[in-house]
Amino acid sequence: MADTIKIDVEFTGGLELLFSNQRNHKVSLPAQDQDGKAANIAFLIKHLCENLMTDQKRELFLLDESVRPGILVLINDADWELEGEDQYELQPRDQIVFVSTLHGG
Amino acid sequence: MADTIKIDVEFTGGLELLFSNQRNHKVSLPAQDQDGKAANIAFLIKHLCENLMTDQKRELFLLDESVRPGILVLINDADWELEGEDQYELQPRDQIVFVSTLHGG
Amino acid sequence: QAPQRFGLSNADFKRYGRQLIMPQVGLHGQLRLKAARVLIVGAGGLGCPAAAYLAGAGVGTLGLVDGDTVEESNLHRQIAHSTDRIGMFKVDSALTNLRGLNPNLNYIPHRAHLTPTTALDIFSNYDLVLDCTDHPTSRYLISDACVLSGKPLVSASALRTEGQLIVLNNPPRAPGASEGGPCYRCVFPRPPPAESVVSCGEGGILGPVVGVMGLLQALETLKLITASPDAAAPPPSLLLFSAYSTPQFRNVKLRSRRADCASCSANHTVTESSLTSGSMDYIAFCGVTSPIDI
Amino acid sequence: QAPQRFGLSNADFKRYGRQLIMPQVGLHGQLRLKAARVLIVGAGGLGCPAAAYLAGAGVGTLGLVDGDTVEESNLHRQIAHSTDRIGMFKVDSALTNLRGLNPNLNYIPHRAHLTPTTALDIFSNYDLVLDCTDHPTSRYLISDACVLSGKPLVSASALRTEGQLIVLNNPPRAPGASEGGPCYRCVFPRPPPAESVVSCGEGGILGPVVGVMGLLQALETLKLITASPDAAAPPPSLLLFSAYSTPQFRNVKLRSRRADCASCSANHTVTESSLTSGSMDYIAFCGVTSPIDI
Ligand SMILES: [Zn+2]
Ligand SMILES: [Zn+2]
Repeated sequence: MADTIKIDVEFTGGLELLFSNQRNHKVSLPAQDQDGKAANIAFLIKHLCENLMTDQKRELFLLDESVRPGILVLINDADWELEGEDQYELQPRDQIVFVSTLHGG
Repeated sequence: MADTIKIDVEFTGGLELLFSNQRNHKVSLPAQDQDGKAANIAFLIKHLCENLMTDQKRELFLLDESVRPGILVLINDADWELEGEDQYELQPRDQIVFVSTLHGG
Repeated sequence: QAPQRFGLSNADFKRYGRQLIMPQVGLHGQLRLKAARVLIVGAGGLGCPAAAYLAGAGVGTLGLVDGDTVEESNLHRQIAHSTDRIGMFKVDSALTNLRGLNPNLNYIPHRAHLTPTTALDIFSNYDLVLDCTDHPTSRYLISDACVLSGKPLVSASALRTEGQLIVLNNPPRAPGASEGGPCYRCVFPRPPPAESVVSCGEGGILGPVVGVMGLLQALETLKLITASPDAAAPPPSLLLFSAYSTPQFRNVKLRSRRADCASCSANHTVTESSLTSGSMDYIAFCGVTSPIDI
Repeated sequence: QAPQRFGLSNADFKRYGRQLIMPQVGLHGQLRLKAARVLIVGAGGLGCPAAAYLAGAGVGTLGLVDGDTVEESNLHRQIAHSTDRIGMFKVDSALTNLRGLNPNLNYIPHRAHLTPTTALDIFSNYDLVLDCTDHPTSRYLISDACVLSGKPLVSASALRTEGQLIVLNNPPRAPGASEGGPCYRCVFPRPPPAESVVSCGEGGILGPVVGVMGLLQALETLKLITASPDAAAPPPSLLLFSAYSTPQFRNVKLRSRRADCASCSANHTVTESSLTSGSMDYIAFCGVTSPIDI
C-alpha cells in the first residue's frame, strides 16, 4: 500500500467558490507520484483538480498544467517563488494556501 | 550543570517599556526551580523580574508575586486561564506573551 | 411613502446593493440591519469610524452617547468631526456627518456621559452596544449594563501604535447561564492599578491605528446583526493589533464565563439596583484619586 | 503668518499633539509629514478612508485622482462622500470633506482617470503613491509609473469579505537595481485572465472590509513618511484579510525583485517613452474585450 502525506490546503480570494465553497481542506495525497518521485506542488495541483475541485471551469484555476496568472501559492506563509515553486517537495502538515488576487476597491 | 529551557517572550501594550523598550526576547531559564520543580509560569515571572526588567517600577508588572491586574498572559496564543495559569509548566519553544490592556479610544 | 419590494425601497436596493448581493448579508441580512438598534458609547477615535460604516451599511437606529465637545486635538483621528464644529457636542457633530452620508436612518443623540444611574435606561432601547470609550471606569460600567440588560458588547481600545478588540456577552445570556459569552469582568476581574492606566492624551495615538480598531468594531457588529439568529457564536477571542510589529495582528483564545464573576455568574453582586441606586462606585472601584468623567 | 516654533505653528502643535508625542513620529516625523506630497489614485472605498486619515495626520500636499462621479451605490462604503453630493466628481466631493476636517493642507484635484500618457507627468509632483483603484489595468499602470518615476507604492484591494495589501517599489530604486523593492509585475508578471476578474459591482463588498484596507494603506504611508531616511525597508510582504476566517489576518513573505521583470529589471521593456507614446496598451495586456475606464 502506498504511503500518503497529509497537508492543510486553503483556498481564498474567491477560489473557495471552485472547491465546494469551503476554505479549509485536510488533504491526503500519495507520497509519490506515478513515477516514484516525491509529491511536489505540481503533483498537488493536479491532485486538487482531479479530486477536490467541484466547479467545471478549470481555467479559473489552471493554465498550462500550473495555476493560472493571478493566483499566488503560499507555502507555510511564504510565496512559493521563495521555496522552489511547483518543484517544492511537500512535507507532512505543510500549509499550502492558494490566493486569488483581488482587484476591487 | 543545570538544564536550561529556551522560550520566546514578548511584551506588548506598553509593557515593553519596562523591558529595555524591546518587544521580543529569547529567554533561557533553568529547567527546574531551586526546589527541583519543573519551571512554570510563576517561576518565569520571577525570573523576568530579576533578570530582564530594566525599569525600577516593579508594581507596573508585579502584584503579590504574580502579574498585576490588567495584564493578560498568553501561552501559545491562548489566555493562561485556559492552560493552568501560573502553574503551567513551560515547554521548549513556548511563546509567552504579556499584554497590558489598553483603555484609550 | 416609496413603494417597497420585500421590505426595502428602490433607493435601498440601490444604496445597499453592493452588500446585499453577498450571501453573508443578503435580503434577510439587510432587513435585520434595518430593524437593528445599535448604541455607540463614545464619539471619539473609535466611535467616529464605527458610526460612519454602520450608518453606511443601513443600521436602522443608531444612538450615540458622549458628553464631550469637539477639540482641535481630536481632529487628527476623529474623522466624523470637522474644524468648523470645534466646540460643538461630539454627538451633534458626528450626527451632522452621518446624516450627510445616510439621511434615511433614525439617529438618537445622548449628549452626556454614561453614568450608572442612566445606563440601563438607555441600553433598554438598543439591541447591541459598542464600547468606544477611553477609561476602565466606563468599560466596567458598560459591560455590567450589557450583562444586566442582555445585550452583546463589541469592545475595542487603542493607545499609541496598538489596539485590542473583544466581543463580549455573546451570546447574551442571563447571569448564571454558563452558555453565555464572557463579560469584561470575566476577562479582567480586577481593575488595573490607576497609575498603570495611560490615556491617549498622555501616551499619544496614531490615527489609523484607532481607526482600524473602530472599523473592526463596525465589522463585528455587522457580522452579529446579519447572521442567522440560530448561528452559533464563535468561541471568545481577543484580537491584538500592533502597527510596528510583524505580524501586525494576532488572534488569541479567551476563557469562557467565570463561575465567580461579579457580573455574569449566578452569584453576581452587580445588580440592577446596585447600578440605579448609585451604590456601585466605578470611580472608587478603579481607584481613581480625582473624579473624572466617564 | 502665525509664529512658528521648530517649524510648526501653535495650532499645529495642538492639532497633531497626540501623534507628535510618540517616539515613532516626533517633531521630525511631523515635519516630514508636512513636507510630504502624497498622491491617492482612486477616491472610492479605499481612497476615502485613506485620504481622511492622511489629511488628519497633516500630510502637507494631498493629490486625488479619479474621473468618476458619486453614485448612491457608493455611499455604503465611500464615507468621504455624501448623499447631497451625488453626481459631483468624486475628487471634488472628497476634497469638500477633507477641507472640513483639515483646512490647513494643500489639496490637488485630478478630475480624470489616470492614463499612460498622463501618469508620469502627474506622479512627478509627488513623493509616494497609493493605489486605491479597482482594476488590473490601473494596477499595472500605476506600478509601472511608480518604478519609472522612483516612488514607493502602497497598494491595496478588496472584494466581498476579503482584502489584500502590499507595499511595492520600497525602497524605490532605478530599474535594474536589485536592492530596490519588488514591483507589481515582480509579484504578478502576467495579468489574470479577464474572465477571472470580479469587480465590487459584480461580487459585492462589505464596507468595513474595504475601509480597513484603506486605513492600513494610510498607516503604512504614515510609517514610510515618518521613518528616519536611513531606516531599512522591511522585507517585502503581503497582508491578507478575510473578515469571516479565523485568524482574520495573515502576513506572507514575498519575493524580491525579479531578474527578468518587464518593469524594474535591467532589461525592462516598460519605458518612459512606451508609456507617453501610448504604445503600452494596458487594456490589451489585461485582455479586456470591451474598452473600460482605468
Ligand atoms: Zn462575567
Ligand atoms: Zn518588477
